[in-house]
Amino acid sequence: MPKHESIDPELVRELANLVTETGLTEIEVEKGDLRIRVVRRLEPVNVQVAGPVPVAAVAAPAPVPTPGPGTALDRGKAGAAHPGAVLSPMVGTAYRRPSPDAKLFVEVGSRVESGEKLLLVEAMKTFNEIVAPRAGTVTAIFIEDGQPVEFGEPLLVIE
Amino acid sequence: MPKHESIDPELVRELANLVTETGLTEIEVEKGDLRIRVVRRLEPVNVQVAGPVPVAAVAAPAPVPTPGPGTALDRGKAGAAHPGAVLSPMVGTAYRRPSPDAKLFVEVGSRVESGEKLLLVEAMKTFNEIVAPRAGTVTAIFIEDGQPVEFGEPLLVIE
Amino acid sequence: MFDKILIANRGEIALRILRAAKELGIATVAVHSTADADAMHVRLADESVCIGPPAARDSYLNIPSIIAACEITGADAVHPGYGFLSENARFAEVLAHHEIGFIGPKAEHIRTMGDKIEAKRTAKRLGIPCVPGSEGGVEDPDEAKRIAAGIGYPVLVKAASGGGGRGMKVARSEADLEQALGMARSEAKAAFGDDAVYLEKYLEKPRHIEVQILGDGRGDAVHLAERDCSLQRRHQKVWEEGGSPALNEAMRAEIGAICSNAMKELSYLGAGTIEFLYEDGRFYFIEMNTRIQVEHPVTEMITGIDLVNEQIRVAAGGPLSVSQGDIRVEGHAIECRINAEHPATFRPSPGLITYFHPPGGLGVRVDSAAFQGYRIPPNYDSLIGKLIVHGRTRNECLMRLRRALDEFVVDGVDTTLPLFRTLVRNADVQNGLYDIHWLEKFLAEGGLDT
Amino acid sequence: MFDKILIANRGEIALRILRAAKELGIATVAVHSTADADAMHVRLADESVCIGPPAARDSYLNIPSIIAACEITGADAVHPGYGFLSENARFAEVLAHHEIGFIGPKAEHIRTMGDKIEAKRTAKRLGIPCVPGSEGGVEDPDEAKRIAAGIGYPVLVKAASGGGGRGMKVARSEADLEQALGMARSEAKAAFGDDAVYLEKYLEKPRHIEVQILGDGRGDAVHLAERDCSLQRRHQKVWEEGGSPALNEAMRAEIGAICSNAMKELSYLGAGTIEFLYEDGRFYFIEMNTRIQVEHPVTEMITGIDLVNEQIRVAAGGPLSVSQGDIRVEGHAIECRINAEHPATFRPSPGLITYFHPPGGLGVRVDSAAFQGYRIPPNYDSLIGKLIVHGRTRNECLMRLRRALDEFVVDGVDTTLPLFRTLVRNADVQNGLYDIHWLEKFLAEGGLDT
Repeated sequence: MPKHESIDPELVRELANLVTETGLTEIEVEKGDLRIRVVRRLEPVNVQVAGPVPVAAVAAPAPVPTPGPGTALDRGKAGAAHPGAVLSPMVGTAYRRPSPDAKLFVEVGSRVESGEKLLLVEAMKTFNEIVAPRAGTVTAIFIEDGQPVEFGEPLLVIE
Repeated sequence: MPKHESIDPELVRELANLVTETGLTEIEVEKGDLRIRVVRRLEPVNVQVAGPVPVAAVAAPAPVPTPGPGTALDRGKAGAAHPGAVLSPMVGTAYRRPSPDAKLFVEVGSRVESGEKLLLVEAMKTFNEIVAPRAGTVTAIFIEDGQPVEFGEPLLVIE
Repeated sequence: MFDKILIANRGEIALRILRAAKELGIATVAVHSTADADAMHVRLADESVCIGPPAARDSYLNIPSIIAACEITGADAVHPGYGFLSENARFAEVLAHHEIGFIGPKAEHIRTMGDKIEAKRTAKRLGIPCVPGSEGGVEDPDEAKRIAAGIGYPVLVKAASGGGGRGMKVARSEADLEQALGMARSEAKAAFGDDAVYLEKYLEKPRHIEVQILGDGRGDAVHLAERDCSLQRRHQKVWEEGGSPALNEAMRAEIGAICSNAMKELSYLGAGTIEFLYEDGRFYFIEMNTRIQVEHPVTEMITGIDLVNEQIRVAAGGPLSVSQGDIRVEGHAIECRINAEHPATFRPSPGLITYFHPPGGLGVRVDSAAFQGYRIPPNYDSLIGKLIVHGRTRNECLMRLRRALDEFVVDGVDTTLPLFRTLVRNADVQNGLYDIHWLEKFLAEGGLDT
Repeated sequence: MFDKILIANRGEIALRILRAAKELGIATVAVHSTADADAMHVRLADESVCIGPPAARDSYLNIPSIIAACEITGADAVHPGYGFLSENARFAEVLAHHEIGFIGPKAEHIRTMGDKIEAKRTAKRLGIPCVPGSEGGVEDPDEAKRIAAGIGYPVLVKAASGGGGRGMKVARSEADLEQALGMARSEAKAAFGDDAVYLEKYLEKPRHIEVQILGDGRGDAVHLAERDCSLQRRHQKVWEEGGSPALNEAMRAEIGAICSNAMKELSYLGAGTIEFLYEDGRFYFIEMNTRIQVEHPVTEMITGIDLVNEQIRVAAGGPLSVSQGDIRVEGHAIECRINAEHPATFRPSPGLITYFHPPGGLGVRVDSAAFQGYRIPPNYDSLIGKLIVHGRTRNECLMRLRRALDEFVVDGVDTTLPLFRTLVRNADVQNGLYDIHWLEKFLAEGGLDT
């Protein structure tokens, strides 16, 4: 497994651009011990193939009001594509500070080191620390203090 | 570690064009230590539209034997495309001669004038004359004497 | 029993008949116009025969073509479905002449019930309640008062030569009657040159309730309870349910017995429906349909009896599979007619169905000849499927219908699904408080806009 | 009643639960792994929460994640479906600890019935018939003969320390017994260093028959007749029907009463199934499943009772909606499990469903979460839908099943539909003459090749 320093982000970006430019859904290149695969699920495909089902559910007046975090998935889809996104490793409630009175772990613009605390995600009264996977600058934060998060939902971006 | 220059974007573009041009969904090429795979997911909705229903009817063992003129439709579809085809104006039984002992109205190779009798189609004990819509030579006859025919089924070809 | 049935119809009813035949182990012949070559029932039939161009008069209504199709396939019976040739007495006679079975009533009963005056006369003779009125013309106000008192107010004064609402006046009480009589007579005189008028019971907010019957043609007959088809638009039924929210067990048994006794007396053969207007606890005969009806699955869902199966059995000379004592109404059923029409303007929407996903699960039945990739031809009616839902109670049925409607997906064409999603959530519908004018009023008042 | 149910499952059973909840007007939360983000029940639920990656241990079996999903959505009850956490007593306890309702039995009953020895002991105590045998080891041939005579031949001599068929001998008559005893003892000695053996009734061609029960947790319980699930492959049920072709009304009532009485004594809560082997008119307890089962629709079709609805009601503290006297078996039902597998090799066939058209019409129910455009993930079981058919008689049911199977279209993946099209035409199946070995024998003998 190559070290992460050896993967050229530029190459991935270029392939990503090629996916967009060519209208492909997937490109996989392999050379020597390097293998890169980029995939973009086309939204139009999703809409065509699978789309009709929710259309009905939406078109019909909802039999029961829909409160709560029903839109979590949408948030997730929006930010997940960002290469620097830090995703939630579990479902739970995200907190941006260690206690209600404490100050935020990080804010947009914070410079973080690899391993530095970013957030807590609480599930079943257990607080799980979410730490920075690499050094960088926090360029976006998608969640608010106390917000429910799904598995795989983007929490923030470190670039 | 190879740098990204070693992957030729032009090659990817060319493969993408090939995907489009050939109507394929996936191309994978491998040469030496280089392997490139490009994928485009088709939209199943548009692709699949009609056929599948009869698949089941055919794939399933028929619950009842299927005798009789079950294939009439297929015959019809086969010949209807011919520009010189004369189609049956009604469902019934086609006869190629005025009575069992008489000789055939026409045969392949017969030269016919417009309005000349070609066949009889019988329905409810009534014999309906099928006449040549134009002058020409009979180049094909699709039906046998006494054969059931559907509406629109090609009877013969005049060229 | 028949060996091979030719299905002289199209769409969902052709598929319905095909299913019943297959379940009886009977071979099937689908006849179709060129517009229906790719139809579901054509694909599933053992044999198919193209009988003509799209215009119904040249295909589905063309008797010689259908007889010829029987001859070339060796079909020994024809099921006419509904519409087309299903109530054509001559067709039944031609089939008999060719020694081909007709899966329907005797020709004489088709003819009798097809004639409005003769049908009403027969109904009266058989003890079926009709709209009460004066037997003939009424001239004298006192005579009119006496007759009206017998009928019960309100009464309608109608021109004997009338039509189109002219010469027609409602009297809501005896006080109104003399004036109504006078006005109707002078209007009638002016409009038709004839001042003869007669009296009839006036129904203000009737429901449409119909009784399903089955007869074996030899004097046995049963009723299978009623359907309430009051939700109509332009005299087209939209939503049908059984039992009627307006009837109780005793009323059901009473009108049912009247109908089954009448059919016994007639020695009626096959399935039929006796249609009534219903108001204030009383039934008034409208007409009898001598065929299977679009809404027959409602009855099948609450009785468990396969009506098309019964039609085939008795047409082949067999007995009914059930006696009146075996027939129990279990739970409640509602049918929604899904049309390929704009749900608000009702403009037909033929074309390609690009996605089709029917609902499933407990208590849900879909009778539809549609499928993804099916192109609805513009030549025929716009019914593309029926959603029929059963529940142990009317409330369970309504809740189930709601979730089934929400699961149903038809893309590519407009459908009336949104109309039903609105109706199932409407308080009047939920409470069963509707009459034959309710739906048109609801639509006129913009019920779909909210 | 609950306000919001979290469905801790996937596939067709998740959709089944969602439908029941919607019909009760209860809001729904779908939890799902990343592999199931596009699933039908996720689309139809009021809310959805992604709880983990595809591996079930990290998502559908991950208790903290599911509790967290309840917490963030405010769900006040969890329905576990079947499989996954449905028979996990600790899960039921954790939910109770968090004051979240568990739509299933009491934890103690899950635990008891989850332990084979304890389950059998409890069954015996409750008067449920078990496989008869010697209570402990048997040494003396004369004692063995006495016990065997009580059990009835054939008997199985089994090593007390045994397993894998070693130290196991069948004695078909008293004449065989002494030799079988000796051989089993020496085999057992050689294999396990322990020559202790015991006797048990040997069943040669048993059927698998199970009784559906429902309890309110406070001492009321009913049975809903039986299902015959003898058609199995590798202990997986393939075709289930009710009632069993082997039972009559009296036998049904007798075993049903034994089961419902046992459940009353236990104060059992919710739905459960007591599974038996059945041979020569006698029942032998195998195990009890303390959950809803895949084949529950068979029972729903013949009784008209919505089992998931009942589960929800009683879990919320309500009474059963029916008493034993209300429950009538009407007609016959058969379920076919449609798997995405090659119909002959049974190799799983995940992938994209490119066309999906379920059958419809009278007596046909489809419980499926599949749809055109659905990609079957390779991570879970291969069940993509259940076709359940009802008829007034077993024969009508078989004919209807035949035509429904012929209408069902699933393209893009292999399915077991062709297997069922063969089975429904097989004489043994039509005659109900099969036991738990029949299907494997049929397949081994190339039954699908003909």
